[in-house]
Amino acid sequence: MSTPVDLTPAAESTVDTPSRRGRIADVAGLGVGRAVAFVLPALALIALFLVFPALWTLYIGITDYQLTGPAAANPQVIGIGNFLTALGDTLFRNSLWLTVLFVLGSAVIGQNLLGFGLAWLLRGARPWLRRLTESLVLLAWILPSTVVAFLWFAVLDRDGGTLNLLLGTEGTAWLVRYPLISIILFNIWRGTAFSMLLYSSALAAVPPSQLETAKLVGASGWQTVRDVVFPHIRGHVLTNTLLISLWTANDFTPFLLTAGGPNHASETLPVFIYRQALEGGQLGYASAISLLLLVANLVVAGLYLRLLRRRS
Amino acid sequence: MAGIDITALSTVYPNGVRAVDDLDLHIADGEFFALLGPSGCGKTTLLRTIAGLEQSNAGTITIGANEVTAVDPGKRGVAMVFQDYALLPHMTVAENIGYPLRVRGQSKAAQREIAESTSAGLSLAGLLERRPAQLSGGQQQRVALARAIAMGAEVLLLDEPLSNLDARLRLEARTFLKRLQRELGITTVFVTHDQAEALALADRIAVMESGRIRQLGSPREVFQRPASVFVANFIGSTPMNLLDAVVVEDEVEVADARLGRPLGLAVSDGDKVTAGIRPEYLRLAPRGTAGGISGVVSTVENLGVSSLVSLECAGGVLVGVTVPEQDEPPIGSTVTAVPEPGRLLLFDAEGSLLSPEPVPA
Amino acid sequence: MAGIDITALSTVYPNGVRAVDDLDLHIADGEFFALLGPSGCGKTTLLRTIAGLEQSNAGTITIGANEVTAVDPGKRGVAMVFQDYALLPHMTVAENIGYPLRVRGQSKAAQREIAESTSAGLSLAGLLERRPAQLSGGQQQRVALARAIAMGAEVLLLDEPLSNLDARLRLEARTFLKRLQRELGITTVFVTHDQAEALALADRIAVMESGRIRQLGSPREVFQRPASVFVANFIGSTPMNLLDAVVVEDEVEVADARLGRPLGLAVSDGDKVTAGIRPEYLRLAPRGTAGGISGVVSTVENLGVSSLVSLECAGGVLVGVTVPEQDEPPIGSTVTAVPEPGRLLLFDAEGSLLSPEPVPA
Amino acid sequence: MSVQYLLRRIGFYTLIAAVLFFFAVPMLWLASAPFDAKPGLGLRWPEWTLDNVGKTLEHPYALTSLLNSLLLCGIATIVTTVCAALAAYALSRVRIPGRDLLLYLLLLLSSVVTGTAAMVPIFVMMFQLGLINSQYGTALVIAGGMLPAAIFILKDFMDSVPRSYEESARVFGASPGQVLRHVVLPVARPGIATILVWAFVNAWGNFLLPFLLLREVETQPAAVLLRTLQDEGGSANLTVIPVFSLLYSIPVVLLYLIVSKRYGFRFHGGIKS
Amino acid sequence: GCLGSPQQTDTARNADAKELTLTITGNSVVGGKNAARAAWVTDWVIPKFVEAQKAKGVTATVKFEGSGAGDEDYKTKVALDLKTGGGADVLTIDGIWVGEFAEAGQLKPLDELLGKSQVDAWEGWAQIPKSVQGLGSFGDRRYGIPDGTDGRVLFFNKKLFAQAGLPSDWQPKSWTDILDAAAGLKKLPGVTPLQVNAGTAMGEATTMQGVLPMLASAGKPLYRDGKWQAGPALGEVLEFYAKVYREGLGDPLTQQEAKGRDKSFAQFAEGRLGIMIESDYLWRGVVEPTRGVAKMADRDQVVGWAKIPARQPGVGGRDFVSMSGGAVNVVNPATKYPRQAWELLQFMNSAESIKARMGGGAQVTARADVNDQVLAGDPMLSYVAREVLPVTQYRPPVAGYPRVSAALQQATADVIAGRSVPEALSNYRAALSKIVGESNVDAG
Ligand SMILES: Nc1ncnc2c1ncn2[C@@H]1O[C@H](COP(=O)(O)OP(=O)(O)OP(=O)(O)O)[C@@H](O)[C@H]1O
Ligand SMILES: Nc1ncnc2c1ncn2[C@@H]1O[C@H](COP(=O)(O)OP(=O)(O)OP(=O)(O)O)[C@@H](O)[C@H]1O
Ligand SMILES: [Mg+2]
Ligand SMILES: [Mg+2]
Repeated sequence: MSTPVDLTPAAESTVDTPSRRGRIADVAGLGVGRAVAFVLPALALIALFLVFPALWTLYIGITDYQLTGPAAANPQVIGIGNFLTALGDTLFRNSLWLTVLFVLGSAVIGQNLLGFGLAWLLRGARPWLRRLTESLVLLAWILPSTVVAFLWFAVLDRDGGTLNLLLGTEGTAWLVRYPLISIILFNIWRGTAFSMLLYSSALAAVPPSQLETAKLVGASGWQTVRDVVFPHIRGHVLTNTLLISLWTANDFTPFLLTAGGPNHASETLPVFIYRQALEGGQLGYASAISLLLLVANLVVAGLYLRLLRRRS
Repeated sequence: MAGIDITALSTVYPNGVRAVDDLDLHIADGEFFALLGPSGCGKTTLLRTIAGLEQSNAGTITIGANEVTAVDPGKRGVAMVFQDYALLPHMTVAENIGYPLRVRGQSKAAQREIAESTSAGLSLAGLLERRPAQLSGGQQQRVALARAIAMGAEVLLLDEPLSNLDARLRLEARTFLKRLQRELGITTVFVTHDQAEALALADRIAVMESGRIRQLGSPREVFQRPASVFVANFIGSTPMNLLDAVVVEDEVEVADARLGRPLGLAVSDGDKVTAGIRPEYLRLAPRGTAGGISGVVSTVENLGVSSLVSLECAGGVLVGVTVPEQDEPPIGSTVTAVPEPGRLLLFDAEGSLLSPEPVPA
Repeated sequence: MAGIDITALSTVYPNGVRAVDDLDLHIADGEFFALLGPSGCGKTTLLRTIAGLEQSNAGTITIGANEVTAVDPGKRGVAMVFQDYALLPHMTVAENIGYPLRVRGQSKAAQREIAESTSAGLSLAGLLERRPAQLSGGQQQRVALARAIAMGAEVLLLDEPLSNLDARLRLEARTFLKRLQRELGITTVFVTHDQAEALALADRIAVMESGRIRQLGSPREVFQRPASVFVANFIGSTPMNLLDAVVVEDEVEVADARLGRPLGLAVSDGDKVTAGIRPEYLRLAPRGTAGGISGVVSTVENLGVSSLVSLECAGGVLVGVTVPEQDEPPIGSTVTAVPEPGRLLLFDAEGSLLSPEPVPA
Repeated sequence: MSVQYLLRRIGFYTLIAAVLFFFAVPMLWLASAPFDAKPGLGLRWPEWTLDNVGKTLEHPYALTSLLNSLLLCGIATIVTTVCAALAAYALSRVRIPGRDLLLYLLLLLSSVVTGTAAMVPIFVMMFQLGLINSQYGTALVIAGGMLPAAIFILKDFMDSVPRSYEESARVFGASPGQVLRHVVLPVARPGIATILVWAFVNAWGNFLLPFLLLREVETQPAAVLLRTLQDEGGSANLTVIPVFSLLYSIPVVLLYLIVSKRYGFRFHGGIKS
Repeated sequence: GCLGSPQQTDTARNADAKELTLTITGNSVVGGKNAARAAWVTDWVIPKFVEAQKAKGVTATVKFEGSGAGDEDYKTKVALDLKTGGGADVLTIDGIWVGEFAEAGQLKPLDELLGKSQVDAWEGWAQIPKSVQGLGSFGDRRYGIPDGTDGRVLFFNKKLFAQAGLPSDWQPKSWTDILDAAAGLKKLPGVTPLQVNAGTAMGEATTMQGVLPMLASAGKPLYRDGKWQAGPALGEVLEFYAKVYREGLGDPLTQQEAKGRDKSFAQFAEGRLGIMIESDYLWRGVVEPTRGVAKMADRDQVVGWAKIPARQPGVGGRDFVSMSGGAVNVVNPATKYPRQAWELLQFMNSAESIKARMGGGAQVTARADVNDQVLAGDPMLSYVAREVLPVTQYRPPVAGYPRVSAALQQATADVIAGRSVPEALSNYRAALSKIVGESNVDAG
């Protein structure tokens, strides 16, 4: 090399070249370039069809934008006005509270416990029984929500509903008398599959020897779950609770059953947003509530993280 | 402390596998007993049936004075150490050791006390606040032992307690375990597929195959007079040479060679038998020595103070010979291996040992 | 076929662990080379760095004539067998073996052919259509070997290939592996933490600790003259006795006894040293024999043809002695152990071997 | 067998029976109403007939909407699964600080976008992109909303694929693409299959986006049709709805059955804590 | 900006195009909601119009984009279309939305869009009564052509009436008459005497078939001169609700169920509901013996009807009241072919076309000339045209209405849920002043 600036071969033989490490930092030998290329399609779709409209939605949340009427022609930025309105809006507070109850009752407690219970019970069950149960539970999960709404009408209907037939409580309008409990039960029915599947694979990761040790020292079922199982599946509990809480908090299916009624008694936030946006045309307000819902989800996620990660 | 009595025990898995098959066994009080056998022979199942973790289909188990066949695992008075130790990863060593007391609702102080007293004898004193993940394999094993001891059980069951340790630790833990059992005097049943472990540790060994016991005896008995080809094959840190042979008068013909055979057996000339001789009981002699097998040295494996020499004999028969380090023959040379007197065993066509008289120890 | 040259190699993990630390090593063409050491000493890392799966931070690796330090793993001409074999679960045995050819875009027929030809020598012929999950551990290991061989590489890297097998299979696989390597003549680097495996298989052994090589030599050299207390402790199927000693003229004082010591060492009277003697090199003699250590027999472990006797000597020092089966002393009796001449080693305070002259083999 | 053991068995079967009952009872409607001469919203023993099936098949859009659904959801599902698998793989193998947090934030944003409040931005954006009335465009929007959760779940799965598989393939000279095709995808197949079903199920039930973005009845999917299966006057059309519900459910159930039979259906997961 | 409105228009653009494409949309779809209307558009309007254009030497392609969704969903769709400047050229919308769209600038007055002379030239205006024209107007400007209307009456079941000893030619004169009849029906087992739609689950039906007719009956319009009613008249209406639903004259549960309205139709058809306020749609669409949702084979014998009385005769200057609504056809301001779209609009609303729309059935249309012909055979509908339309009123076509309507629904929901009337009323007032501003509330 007679060129004045001689860089190339020397760099290759230097004693310590951290850059070498950067070339393959992963087992797959992807390298940064390919890794980026792999992530890119997903990222592009997400950016275009998710992040962009989501941010736009959040922007709308600080305007008084409406679908029709004068404010549609000339929307004004009103800053935190919508949020202040929301805080003073009894219907919003009602919805928020209902959403909390709905998520707590149907997801955090209902789906979690039933899903775990099923996974736990089915561990040692005969294969056919296991398959049958899992298939039924899964079926409830994969059926389209519109269909599922019809199914539950048939269960809870006032005249001729299955529940009334079974209990002999002719004429009880469950959806009107116990709207929240009804949609909670409904959502447990609908969503338990995910928890069950997740916990099934989680339980498979608990070393059987630890379970048996508990048995040998005479631990009860509850002691076993507390001392042996839970510490192992803590991460799964977290993932599961996060996901199902998020999905439940954003679930619109209750609307198909109760339309938020009677008298807002089952109007969870997504239903509230729907009614504000579509029935009231109040898009600015609805967007602001969406943001609040997002923040609430974030807070709840943070809470779970704290609760479940504390001891480790 | 208590002995264990097992009569006509069968354990069948739902898929139809008879993992324990009509088995009778008595284990004496305070004995260190090994269950040895190849993978899948039912060792673990037998141990778990004793512990109550598997339900037996027939037969009875008695521990001490109590029949426990249908008793819950937690109430049989047995403690068990699993192959992976099954330490609870989120508890400290002290909490792990005290866990049996916690389950019984005893106070934190009592838990702590048992942890301290038990761990002292197991050189775990300084480790009580650590978590299992911060311990070496050998330490984990000792914690598991301490927890089992803390249970105050009459019988200790160990399922391959050494197999998760690395080679070096395994040797140390072996000696340690042997001493501990001696000191506690607790009846101990110990599962392994490593014959060296079983020989080194046990007072008595049961060699299992397909859910049945094939031989029951002291390590010496099992090593020197394996009851069958199967046991012979299984015992010994270098595999026993098992060679097709034909009885010819007072000798047997093996791979073109004639070897002196044990007498007083129910065999006659021309019978096809299997001649068994351990590599350790063969001596290298100059080429062509009578009463020996000649062959070409094909590989030499260093065993430390000795080496395992593989001879390729007539008809491609491979014969292993253990030689002291200084006597290693060069690869490719031809040598003759001569059995030590009285060490050759004959097995009949079904593989059962043919010698009626015990060889003096 | 090709040798491997490693100079000044360092591999540092992102968390700062120097798993391989400025290491030089030459492995000859066709050699069967073992990397031996305790867990975490960097064996796997060194092997993976040779394979190109870890990127080195400094130093060079040359395989045959090519410097490969920065070459992709697939282009280094090395084949590797992983500890878990890494057989692809969704492919049959034949597909697994033919996989290296598939990667290179060769025809299905060629893949099939190599699978058949390679598997024949490894007694896998009947298993070609099975999936890995339907094979025993030993069979899986052989499939992994077949796949590595099918690659036609110049260097074969094995990461604890035997550690997933059970004790009996491990012994068989050992002999098998040794013969295979002899036949193929392929340069082979073999990682293990089991000294017995390394001794039995390797032409040369590198004993590693903390990313560095502590001793490099033939199995015999390493066994007989460990370069340090660390190596001494690590090698041998029964642990070497390592006893605190004080130099007294031509002898050393150990646990109230005086033993003859190697001469010509740079030590003087009163120096504190460590005396090392393998249990195999101690003989039992009548109580009180001069030049021996006396102690009470505390445990006896059966090793097959021999037994390991633990003596509890003065000051609680434990000394292991290997005795032939017929010479086993009763537990509780007092006996004296005498070293064979020339077998006692001395290590200085840092643990390095003190003998300058090699003992004749 | 002790008494306790028997009691425990009895308890177990009672519990399982109760659960089975709970999950099975609502589905009875789907088995009876489609074949009832007078289907109602409640459950009853049907007056068996196949007339409703005929009427449903006569409905001008019943079958086309199912085909539309297949197209729309097929695209959305494939896009989601492929993109998510690639991204999850890369994210699982290449360390990017804060990736879990990022994924979770995206997950939260996805809930905004799938809600009703975002319809104006999405509509206006799609209008500007000229994608109104495009089934492909709509499929992409649906895919965009599902991707974060899909990546989130799949990444956990990819994390559990032993790395030695990939390493051995690399030693044999496989390129990253080959590693992906030969090793990662087949090994992660159960997870991918699960996501496939999950994505399909989600897309299959999506009403709002296709309703807003697809203006011609001929292109609208079954989810939209089922919501608009009303008679002349706007009340639920109970001759058609039950049968159509059944038809509408069959593809997802079939897909699930096929996938779970071939590849297994399971989740991994657990944020490493 | 990103929330902005559509572009400017030019009344005569593309007026002489020889090739054109037009799209019609409406909340109707073949095989679904308003199927007959959808069929009429595709099978009659489009071919005939294309033919007529061809005669003029113009190649027209006309498409129909049907929809069969909930009204709110459809409205959202239309709003998004109009906002982005896309969508169909001719739209059929609910008359009540005209004001909102107009205020948002999403619809333009016909004059502005097409030129006043063009608009005034249409023969049809003469046939549409002024009051009905109001349905398509906002701020005294015409935005579209109404194509039909309806009227609300009290339907009742003559069989049940007979059983309860009530006359089959019942015509209440006051609220007391209604309540008395209901009290009579209450004695029949398994029969709900009266339904006046209430609650939030019924949505707009509560306002249209409940609060608004009753408010009119109490003598006050909901909206007058920019002020919204929140005074004692509304209190009286709520009292009426309280009486009906707390004294067992009505079934509060049905009012709260998501599908309560459908259920009440079924109950009426099955003879389990005595009296209900409904649009004539009940007659021609629900209990119609051949095509109805809840067919009543003996409809003509059993179903009776009566005008809704004022609270007391003469209250608010009337003896009887009703509410009406209806669809309006409008031209999308962003259309490429305003002139031709207008032609299509006129064509759709020609007498011949509307008659074709009726098919065999009957419906109250916007055109008097058509009504005279098609309603003759139907006693109920001609009763509506004759007796009800003259006294009917329309909802205020202003942007605030939907939210006010929701607040009214809420007030009734409060009452049937057990709140006191004054409390429900004051809640309503508070909600109202939030929506329209304190100064626009008429609490007097
Ligand atoms: N849970 C089970 N269900 C069905 N069959 C089983 C089960 N566990 C073990 N088996 C079968 O029972 C037989 C005995 O198994 P067991 O585990 O007792 O063998 P083992 O001697 O402990 O073997 P290893 O040395 O491999 O641990 C084997 O054939 C095994 O396949
Ligand atoms: N991926 C990694 N990141 C960070 N540190 C690592 C990684 N892999 C190994 N190490 C560390 O590097 C050192 C050497 O590890 P290595 O796996 O090479 O040891 P080893 O000799 O193969 O041990 P073993 O016998 O347990 O397999 C250890 O201290 C280990 O903790
Ligand atoms: Mg076992
Ligand atoms: Mg390693």
